[in-house]
Amino acid sequence: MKARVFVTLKNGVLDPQGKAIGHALGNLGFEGVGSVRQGKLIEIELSETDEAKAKAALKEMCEKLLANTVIEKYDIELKA
Amino acid sequence: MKARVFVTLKNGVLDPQGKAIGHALGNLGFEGVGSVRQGKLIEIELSETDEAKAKAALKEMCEKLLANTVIEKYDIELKA
Amino acid sequence: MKSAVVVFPASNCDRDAAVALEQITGTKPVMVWHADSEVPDVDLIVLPGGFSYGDYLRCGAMAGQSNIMRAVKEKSEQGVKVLGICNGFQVLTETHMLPGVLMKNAHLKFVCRPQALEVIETQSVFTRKYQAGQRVVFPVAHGEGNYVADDETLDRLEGEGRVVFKYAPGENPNGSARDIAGILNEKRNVLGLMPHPERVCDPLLGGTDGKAMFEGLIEALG
Amino acid sequence: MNAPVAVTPEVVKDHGLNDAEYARIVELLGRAPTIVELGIFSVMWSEHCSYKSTRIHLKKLPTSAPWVIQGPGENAGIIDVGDGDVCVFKMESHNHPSFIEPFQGAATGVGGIMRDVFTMGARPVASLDSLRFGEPNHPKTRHLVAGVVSGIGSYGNCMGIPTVAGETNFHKSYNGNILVNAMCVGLAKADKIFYSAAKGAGNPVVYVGSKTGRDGIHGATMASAEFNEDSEEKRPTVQVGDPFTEKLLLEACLELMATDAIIAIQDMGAAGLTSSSSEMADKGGSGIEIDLDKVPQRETNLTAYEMMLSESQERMLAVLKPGREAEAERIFKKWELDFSVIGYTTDTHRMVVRHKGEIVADMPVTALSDAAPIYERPFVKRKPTSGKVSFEASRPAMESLLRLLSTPDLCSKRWVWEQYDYTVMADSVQQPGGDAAVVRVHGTDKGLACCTDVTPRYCKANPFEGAKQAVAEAWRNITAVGGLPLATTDCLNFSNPEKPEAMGEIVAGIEGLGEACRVLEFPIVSGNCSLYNETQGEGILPTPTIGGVGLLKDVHKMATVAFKREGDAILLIGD
Ligand SMILES: Nc1ncnc2c1ncn2[C@@H]1O[C@H](COP(=O)(O)OP(=O)(O)O)[C@@H](O)[C@H]1O
Repeated sequence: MKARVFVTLKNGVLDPQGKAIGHALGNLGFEGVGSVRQGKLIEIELSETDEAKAKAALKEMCEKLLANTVIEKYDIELKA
Repeated sequence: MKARVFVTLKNGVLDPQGKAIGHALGNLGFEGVGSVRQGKLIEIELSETDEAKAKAALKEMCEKLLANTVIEKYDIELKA
Repeated sequence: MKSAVVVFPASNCDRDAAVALEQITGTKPVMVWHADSEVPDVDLIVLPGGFSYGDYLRCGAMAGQSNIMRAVKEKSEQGVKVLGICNGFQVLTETHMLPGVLMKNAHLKFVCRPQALEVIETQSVFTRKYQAGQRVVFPVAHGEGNYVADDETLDRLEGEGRVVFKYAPGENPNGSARDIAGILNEKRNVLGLMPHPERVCDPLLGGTDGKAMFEGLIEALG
Repeated sequence: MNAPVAVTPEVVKDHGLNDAEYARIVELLGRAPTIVELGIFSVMWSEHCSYKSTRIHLKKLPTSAPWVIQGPGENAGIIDVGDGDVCVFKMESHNHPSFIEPFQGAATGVGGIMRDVFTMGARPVASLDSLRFGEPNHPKTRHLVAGVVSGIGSYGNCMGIPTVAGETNFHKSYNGNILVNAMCVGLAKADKIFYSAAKGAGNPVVYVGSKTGRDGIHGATMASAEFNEDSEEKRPTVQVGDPFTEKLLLEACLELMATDAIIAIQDMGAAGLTSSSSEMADKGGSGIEIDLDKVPQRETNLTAYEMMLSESQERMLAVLKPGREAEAERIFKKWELDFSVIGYTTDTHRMVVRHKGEIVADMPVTALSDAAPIYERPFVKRKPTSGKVSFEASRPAMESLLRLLSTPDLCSKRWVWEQYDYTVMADSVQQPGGDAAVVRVHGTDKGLACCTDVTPRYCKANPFEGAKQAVAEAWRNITAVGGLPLATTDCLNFSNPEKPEAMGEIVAGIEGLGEACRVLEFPIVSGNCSLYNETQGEGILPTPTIGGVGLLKDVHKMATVAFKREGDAILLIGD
């Protein structure tokens, strides 16, 4: 099974990287660019075939390692 | 319109971060973890309302700034 | 005072810390390997600067999950003093031994320079030899030293006298909230700071402002 | 499975080999080469590996002195700095990769030069850089500067090796061709130096470090693209660095070196497995047989061609004493690195490569070294531009001074060095901003003074005098901090040697270096040439970068640029 984990900053946490990208896009002449936020995408291959079990394992991975839940939130997407 | 841009390393390009994450997950006792790859997720708000135009602009942003196509590839997802 | 320095695979200030400790205490610290699961019987554990496990994902995240950190946490609960410098500070926040997080510097660049600090709190074994309000210069060298915590946590840290060092006014190198450079845990036996006191214990290296920290520790711990 | 590719004239051409060179290959082998052999010849006979345009001129450089232990020809040069300590150093260019992917290009440049130094048994103690960018307002410059500086910083910082000095200049001739030269200085003990000569037969050849992938297989992109079935993504020609793995490799190698298990060791740099294995056998006067099935692989279905030419980073090849494999393996496993015995040395003077039970290459080792082509390229020495410059004497001095100080070339480079950790290791006793950096020899009062220097516009005006000036400046910078200048390394960045004018700059530049180094007793112990630095026919300014190293017996007597006290006299010396 393949999983995509999205780790992003919680709302309200300042994102200087996103801001810098937004700024650079403006400098390049792109118009109408509003807020830009940068997060992480982590693609994981799992040998687990049971969806519920895979989800539970991924959730634990996020809590333990992949996200720092003080400032980050995460989202899990599974593909068979 | 809201866009999500995924920037990931091309196949075959070494991903030291992904490798290290996979290793750490193994050390934490997670079993059955295969390849792990880390990429970037960039969320962009656009004032453009025309989907085709937004896509074209995003593509240009990727080519010019968001990805270095020598080693990275990108994927664009639009949400109205 | 007996001390130990934890060595992660990509620690790179382990030697700097060991040299400073030996110079000041007269005895070599024990070097403890990251894969070990026990810390010897010491009075002070130093988590040195560096990149622990390459600092991929987030600085200190993987080190935070290592065997040795479980042991360090246990020792700290028994009252053993723990000093986390730079990457060591990042590891301490990742293990929640200290509150808050260290994010990428606000200007997004690595910064290495002599950094003026203000000693805010002297009621700690780490800073008892300094004077409140004293200005000292320690080098900083980090890419992710931007201290972030919610207002409630920040108020509490300040209210309880747990903010030990602040960057001198107007000289914040990384965007840290309230200019915070170093903080204590609730029991005041764990200090994490971004600047490097161990790199200023030798006049040839640009100052000796860091010495008082180690001298204070010896005084307190014998 | 990939179908074997036939060696057609087009394929030969794509490998950058001309007709005469191909004919010579056929003659040396006594038959047509296999595709793997062709790939091997193409990289080993490339300008980068064979120095075919510069070799006859480089011979003119002074390379010895009583304190020189190892001159050019090894992974790095070595000089004696007293008390059983030796200093190991070299400079290398990573110009082209840094232009394509500035962060990774610069980072892997730093990683490569560090491996050159620690493969000889030295712990790197200082890193230096010499950077040339295009005009500050050129649309690409900002992006390139940001990427290169953070790439150098990130690799050095993660390795825990201070980046202590360098130079940063801007000129339009580098708009399409930036220069990223990285120098590494290390320290070892005189009785613990390691060389790359794989002497003796029947000794195990071991591969350590990272796994092999399809990184940086260039030079032959066309031909190798044909190997690839999913050609939807063009294969990356830029390598990605992993400083964390390199840090582990450094510690593991030094740990193994503390034993006496190693006969020879060399890093896998340009042309990876090919150059390391053939050069080790060549220097040892032996032969080598390797089995590619034993090579740790990151991807599936790597072809023999790809494995031989891969430039995956953070890898080393070592020859051990027989029976010491298990001991070595234990050390590399402790550091969580790959370890594999991939072959053994022989007495056949041939390099034999097997893959899936078949012999894919079998060639005389000397065909890749001694028999490589050497060219005496035609050159013309341009008449030096006149030394006269006109200036307005009427302009107020203060205004001129301010204008000068605010130019990108002359302004403070603090914005660069603040992004490097220059204090780690706690021995940087003279930090960036002075004439040369000084790094204390750990645990002693001795110090190494090091710097990088060259002023390309002087070299353009007069390549001979400009090169002399670069050496003299490095020499002065070392003496200015109180060091005794001992030896140099160089990075000869020039444009297209096939153009007689450019070749003239190369020849005159090398002669200038030679003369200055000879007169100053400042021999060149290592170095590298980077040619073909041109875009759309426009060459860069000739840029022979010099890295100098000197010794201070007592760092307490070091001099610095800062004025110390009010009322001190200011003296101007020289003419
Ligand atoms: N890319 C760089 N990396 C590290 N230090 C640098 C870099 N560029 C310049 N410096 C430092 O800035 C100072 C001034 O450099 P430069 O202008 O080249 O001086 P000089 O011409 O006097 O040799 C030196 O100490 C040098 O080491």
